[in-house]
Amino acid sequence: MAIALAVFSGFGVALAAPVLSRRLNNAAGWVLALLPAALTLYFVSLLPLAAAEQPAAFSSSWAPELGLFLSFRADGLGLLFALLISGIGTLVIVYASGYLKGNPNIGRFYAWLLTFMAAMLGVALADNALLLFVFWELTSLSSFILIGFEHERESARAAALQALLVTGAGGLALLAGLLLLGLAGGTLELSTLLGQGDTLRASPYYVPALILILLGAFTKSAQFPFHFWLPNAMEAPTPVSAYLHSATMVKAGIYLLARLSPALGGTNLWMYAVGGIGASTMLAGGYLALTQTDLKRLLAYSTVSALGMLTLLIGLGSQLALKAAVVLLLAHGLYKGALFLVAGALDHETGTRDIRQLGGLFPKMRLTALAAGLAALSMAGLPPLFGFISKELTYEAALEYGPWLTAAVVAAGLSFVFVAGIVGIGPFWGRKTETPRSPHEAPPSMWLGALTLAGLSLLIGLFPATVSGLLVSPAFSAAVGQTTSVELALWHGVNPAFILSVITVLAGGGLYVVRGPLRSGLSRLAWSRGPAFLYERSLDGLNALARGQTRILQNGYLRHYLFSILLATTGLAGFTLLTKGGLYWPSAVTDVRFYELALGVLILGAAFAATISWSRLGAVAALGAAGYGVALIYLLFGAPDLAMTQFMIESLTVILFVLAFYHLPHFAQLTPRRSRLRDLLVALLAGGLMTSLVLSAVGVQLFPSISDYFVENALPLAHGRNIVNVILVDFRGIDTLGEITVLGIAATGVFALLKLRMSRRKTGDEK
Amino acid sequence: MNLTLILPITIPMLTAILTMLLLKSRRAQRAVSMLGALALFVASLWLLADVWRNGIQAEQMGNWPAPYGVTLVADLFGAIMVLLAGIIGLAVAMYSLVSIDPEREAFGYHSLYHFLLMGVCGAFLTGDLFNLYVWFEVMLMASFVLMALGGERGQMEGAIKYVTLNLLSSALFLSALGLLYAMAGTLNMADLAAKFSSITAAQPHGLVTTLAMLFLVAFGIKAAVFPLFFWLPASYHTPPAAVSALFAGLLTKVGVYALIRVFTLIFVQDVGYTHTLILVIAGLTMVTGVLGAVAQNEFRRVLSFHIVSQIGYMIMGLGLFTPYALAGSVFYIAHHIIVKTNLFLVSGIVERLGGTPELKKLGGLYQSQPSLALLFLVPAMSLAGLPPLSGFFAKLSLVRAGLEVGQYTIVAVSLGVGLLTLFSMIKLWNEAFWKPVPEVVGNNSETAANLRAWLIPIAFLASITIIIGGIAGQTFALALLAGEQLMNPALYIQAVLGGAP
Amino acid sequence: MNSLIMKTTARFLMPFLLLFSVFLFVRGHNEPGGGFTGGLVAAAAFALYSIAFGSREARRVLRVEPRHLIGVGLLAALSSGVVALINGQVFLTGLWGYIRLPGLGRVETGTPALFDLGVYLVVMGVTLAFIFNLEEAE
Amino acid sequence: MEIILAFVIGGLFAASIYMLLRRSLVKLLIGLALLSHATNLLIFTAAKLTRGNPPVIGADATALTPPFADPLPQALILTAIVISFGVMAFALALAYRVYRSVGTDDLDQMRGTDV
Repeated sequence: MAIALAVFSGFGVALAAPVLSRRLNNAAGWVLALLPAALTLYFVSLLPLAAAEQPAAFSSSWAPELGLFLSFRADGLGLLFALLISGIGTLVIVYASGYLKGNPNIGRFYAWLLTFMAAMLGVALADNALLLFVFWELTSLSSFILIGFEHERESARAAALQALLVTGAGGLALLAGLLLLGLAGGTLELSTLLGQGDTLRASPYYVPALILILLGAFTKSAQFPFHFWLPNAMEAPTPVSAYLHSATMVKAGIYLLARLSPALGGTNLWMYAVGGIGASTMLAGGYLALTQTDLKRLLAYSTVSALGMLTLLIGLGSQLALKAAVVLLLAHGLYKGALFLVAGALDHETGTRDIRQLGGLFPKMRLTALAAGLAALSMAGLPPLFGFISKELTYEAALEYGPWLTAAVVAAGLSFVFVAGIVGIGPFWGRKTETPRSPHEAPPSMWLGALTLAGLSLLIGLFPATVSGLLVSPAFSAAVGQTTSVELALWHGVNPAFILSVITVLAGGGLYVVRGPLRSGLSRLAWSRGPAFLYERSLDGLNALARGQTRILQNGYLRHYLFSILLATTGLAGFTLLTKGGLYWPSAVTDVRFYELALGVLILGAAFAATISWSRLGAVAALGAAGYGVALIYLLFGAPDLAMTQFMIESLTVILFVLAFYHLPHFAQLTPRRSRLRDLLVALLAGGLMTSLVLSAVGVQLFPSISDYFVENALPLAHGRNIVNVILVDFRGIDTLGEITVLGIAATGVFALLKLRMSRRKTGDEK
Repeated sequence: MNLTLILPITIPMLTAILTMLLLKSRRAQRAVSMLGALALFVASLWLLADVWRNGIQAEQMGNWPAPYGVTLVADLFGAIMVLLAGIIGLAVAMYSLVSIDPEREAFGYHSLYHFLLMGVCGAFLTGDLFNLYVWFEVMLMASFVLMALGGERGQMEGAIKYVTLNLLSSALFLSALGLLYAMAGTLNMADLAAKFSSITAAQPHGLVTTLAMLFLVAFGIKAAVFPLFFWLPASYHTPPAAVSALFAGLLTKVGVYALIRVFTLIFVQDVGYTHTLILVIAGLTMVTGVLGAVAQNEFRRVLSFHIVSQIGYMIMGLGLFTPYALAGSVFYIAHHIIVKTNLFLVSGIVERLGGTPELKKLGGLYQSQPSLALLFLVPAMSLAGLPPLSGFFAKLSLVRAGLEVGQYTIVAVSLGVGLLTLFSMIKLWNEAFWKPVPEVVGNNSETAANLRAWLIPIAFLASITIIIGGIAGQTFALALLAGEQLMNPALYIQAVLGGAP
Repeated sequence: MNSLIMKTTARFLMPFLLLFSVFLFVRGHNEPGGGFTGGLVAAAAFALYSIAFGSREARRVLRVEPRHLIGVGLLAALSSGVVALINGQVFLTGLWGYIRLPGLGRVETGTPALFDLGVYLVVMGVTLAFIFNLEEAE
Repeated sequence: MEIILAFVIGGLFAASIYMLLRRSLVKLLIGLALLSHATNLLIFTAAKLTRGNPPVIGADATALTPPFADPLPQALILTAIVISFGVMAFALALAYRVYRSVGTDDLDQMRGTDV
């Protein structure tokens, strides 16, 4: 129960956040941060349970018929994520209170940030695949709102839409994939599914389910070729970038891969798809980072690269690789979060994020510089920081897979070092430059987070045992699907990984030194037709397709609409009639008498005359003649009531037509001959269909009519001799009730149409 | 005697007659209208409770035994639909009180409104095919007048298409009905089902299948499926928002209801043919509808085209033809009615505030109207299928049903269309809410303070979509029961005709 | 259409038509006729009058507004169903009894007759509403 | 006779549909009126014809003697006729108002709400 409460508490507090923010002003951030802080402590308290393989869990039904249960489970992997989410969440909320100080919408900001946090906790802790999906989508939505926080800028709106569409598309694939997984495994409870890896991998659903799930994970975690939304998402305020787009949400995909790897991993498909995409992403992100000049975009690309590296490691799937992945996850969250916060502080204080305009700020912003330096050292993988441990492990894992993969990982490492230099050293050292705002140290709320995260990088680096037992081991066990313990150490001796590390730092440093020329050189190679371009194009294409289709279909011509309906009718019914053997020839029919034949000819002639008449009154007269002819048919074939009604109504209709035509224009020949012929063809087709249907229906009587009942009971039970009238007012009185209602409504309508004049001033509601 | 079946017809009828007679007194009309809507809502709740507790309810009108008289019958599906009519009737009646101008009221707005509800409820409750035609006509006639009431040019242009195409549909329906009677000699739906099941289960009868096609087209026009939907986008955005909302919520769904009813009860002899066709139509309807929405640049036009697209989802469950799939359809219909009506109600406020329906000229509402923005976001995201709102469960159940029977194409289409739905909802959001107010603002825009009362029905409906999602377990269980009833016509037949199940 | 012949015909025919309509209505349950045709004939009587003398004059002769005819007619039809409900029967169940009418003696009648009367009034009112309003359209 | 009427019905439908497809609103109205004739006659014919002999029990009889015409379709048609009368009257009023507010009866000029 407590664990469900922990997840949902964020939603509750989110609702209160706007009010709280209005009441407490600047202190609101500090107060609201108490929630994630408390959650952090709570999750820490759950760690021993997870380490003892007895994770806290809770389950309740939500929509059992749909396979959706409200079940949560806090195992090592989930807790590792939950701690990142709540821990960094605490710092980010405090940070936001400084960053967005004075912003009138800060209340909403807190609300959505907390919503996001709760949703993200849900992703990490859900034990039901659909429940996980529910939270997954909520993170997409809150990310959308947060990216578009400065929604008056068009670029922010476009970026928000892009992020939502890309992750939303992946989300839909994920939903299908999870459902297929459920079909394959017979349950949607993750902890059960994870135990059935062999069944799942043997299922015919395995391949489609895996591909769909991977699509979901890759879009969320900004894997190549879906990575482009992430740099654009830097339109969001920096606390959001730090929190969602570096430390937590983008790792949801990674989390999902790690979570499912015991169930779905271990196949060649897994290894090549996950590993391949991961490697491409790692390299593409690392390369693109080299060319950036905007601090946040630079960090975003390097985040893409790191996400790729994580994916690669999970794809490789060896024990060592998964261990490296878990460690990198934590290390990256710490240093990248810190660097983003630093970037925000710089932006906030100097008014620019352009790295070419930043330099020599150390004297003004010592604490920020300290945080930046530590985080950058960790990112560059220098001892004694946590990043170093992570990098060693990664290299060791890569070395198992031969020189090519090692080279790729080292290349990404170079880019890390480069980025670390640009963010951690560039702005603070060297020549002091002019900036739009005169800088001074950021307020405590804004350096506290960065310094804490950077400090943790150092602390864990120095004392890795603090996390290895309680945090890393359980998470690692969950990812490999068996209980294993991990020992982390700073110093592994001079091994190949260490040598590679040294090479990386030196070469990366070299790149940093020549950063200016390098950037201009690379930007000449810039690739303008990438996936982002494709996204734009497909959006344009979609809009063009939509407009084109709608112009053709919904063209405003009533005739065309009628055409389409008539063709559908004749097509469907005609085709069925012919292919399904519905055609019959009437056998038992009444004979024909001459006057009846003449009457038939008269009706047809009148109908024909109505269609070709040049004058309105002529047409109405012909119409009336056809109606009287029909009335005569009724009279001849035993329906005097019908005949009488038809006769009266026909007369009244003619009067109404005449009255109305008095106000209407004369007939006009508006269509050319060709379209008249086409119309005639359609009309004859439809008429022919009706004729054949009537003939067939007359030919087939499957069951006797229920009419005998009315004939027998009209007099004794309903006290009437005119059976038609008895049916109307008694047997089927409710039909008649409806019918006179129709008449009453029609009268209201005629009255309103002819008499109502709207006054012009009240047009706000109408078009 | 069982009052629950007849009240949803007689209450709106009495209300309509009274408001018609009280036309001269605006206050009395409004009071009667509100009371009537409230009473209908209560009666519809009572009906659902009755059916839920006691199974399918049937009542022979005039005490003439089925199949000779007209039977009113409510299975869970029918009762759910009536409840939805009750909910929408209440919400839109509230909204009408604040938004409809006195001129329209003086010319019978309230009376027409309740006649429409009467027709809708009648259609949901009747167990007789010809009686269904009559209720269709009641509903249509009322909708014709409501559509045209006011006589604005746009209304007229929309109404002429709406009226013509719907009359064609009625003529088709009536013809199909006549032919069916000629063959089967009965009009009672349970009787038809019983008769058809007894002779054509082994070998489908070609003419019956042909007639099924006629019904498919006739109801398809009313339900606005591809390629018969054109009247809807041409007209739904033209009358006042309250009318649009009522139509958007209820009218096409009566067509869908009729399709589901006859294609689960009567025309089930050649499922491989008819229902596969329905599935194809469902897919095409989804795609053309959503593309139509993407192409629009006015608030209500976007919403109108989305109705078409979502009709596809409702039909999809019918095409898949499993209890689970039909449960999905029922759930989708319920969800859609609530959410779509709500969005149209929101559109009314947006157009009032902005003074224009054109997205290009709207903007700034997130800043100026945060509560309205939230009340838009809830139904919009629900429509797009975002969890944990009702739309998610609707989509989830259909997708799951499709996967279970291996219809991957339609599942893929439905998911893709879901994304496009999200896309165009975000378009509305971006343009009307997020975008800064454009330079040129309509001069007849109103102040927000006058519109406070407009938010009440909107909040009412928004809370329902949240609740449906929150208690998805219960609501879906109900839908599943309804789906199982639909897939087991014997229950319906027994309730109407009596005899052993 | 303001010819003298027309006016004379209308004035002459009207009572006969009205009488005929009542005749049709009354016998409708047993012989061809009934509320529909009766109502239509009654409406035709006024329609003729209206064409001859104008709708204003016809409305004056009619005395009641067509809308009220419709409303009352609908109410009558509805109440014939509700009577059954009040008696604990199913909606629209026919209830029969005898009433004593001066000159006619014991006459069998029942709620279906009330229903048919409603039909009569609605059909008449509606038709007149159509005619009057169309005539008055400018 | 059913065979003859089947062709009459087909002809009525064809004539009606041809008129519905015209651009002129006034012709469309004629088409709608023809449509209801066609439909009613279809129901009447499909249910098979009986010459003479209306379903009315004579004043001195207690039951109908066959052959007699099927009363049920007659009741249905009567309902349909009356409904289509109401619809027709409404359509005429609508046409009047359309012409008044749009200024033409050319349906091709009434595309403003679609495009």
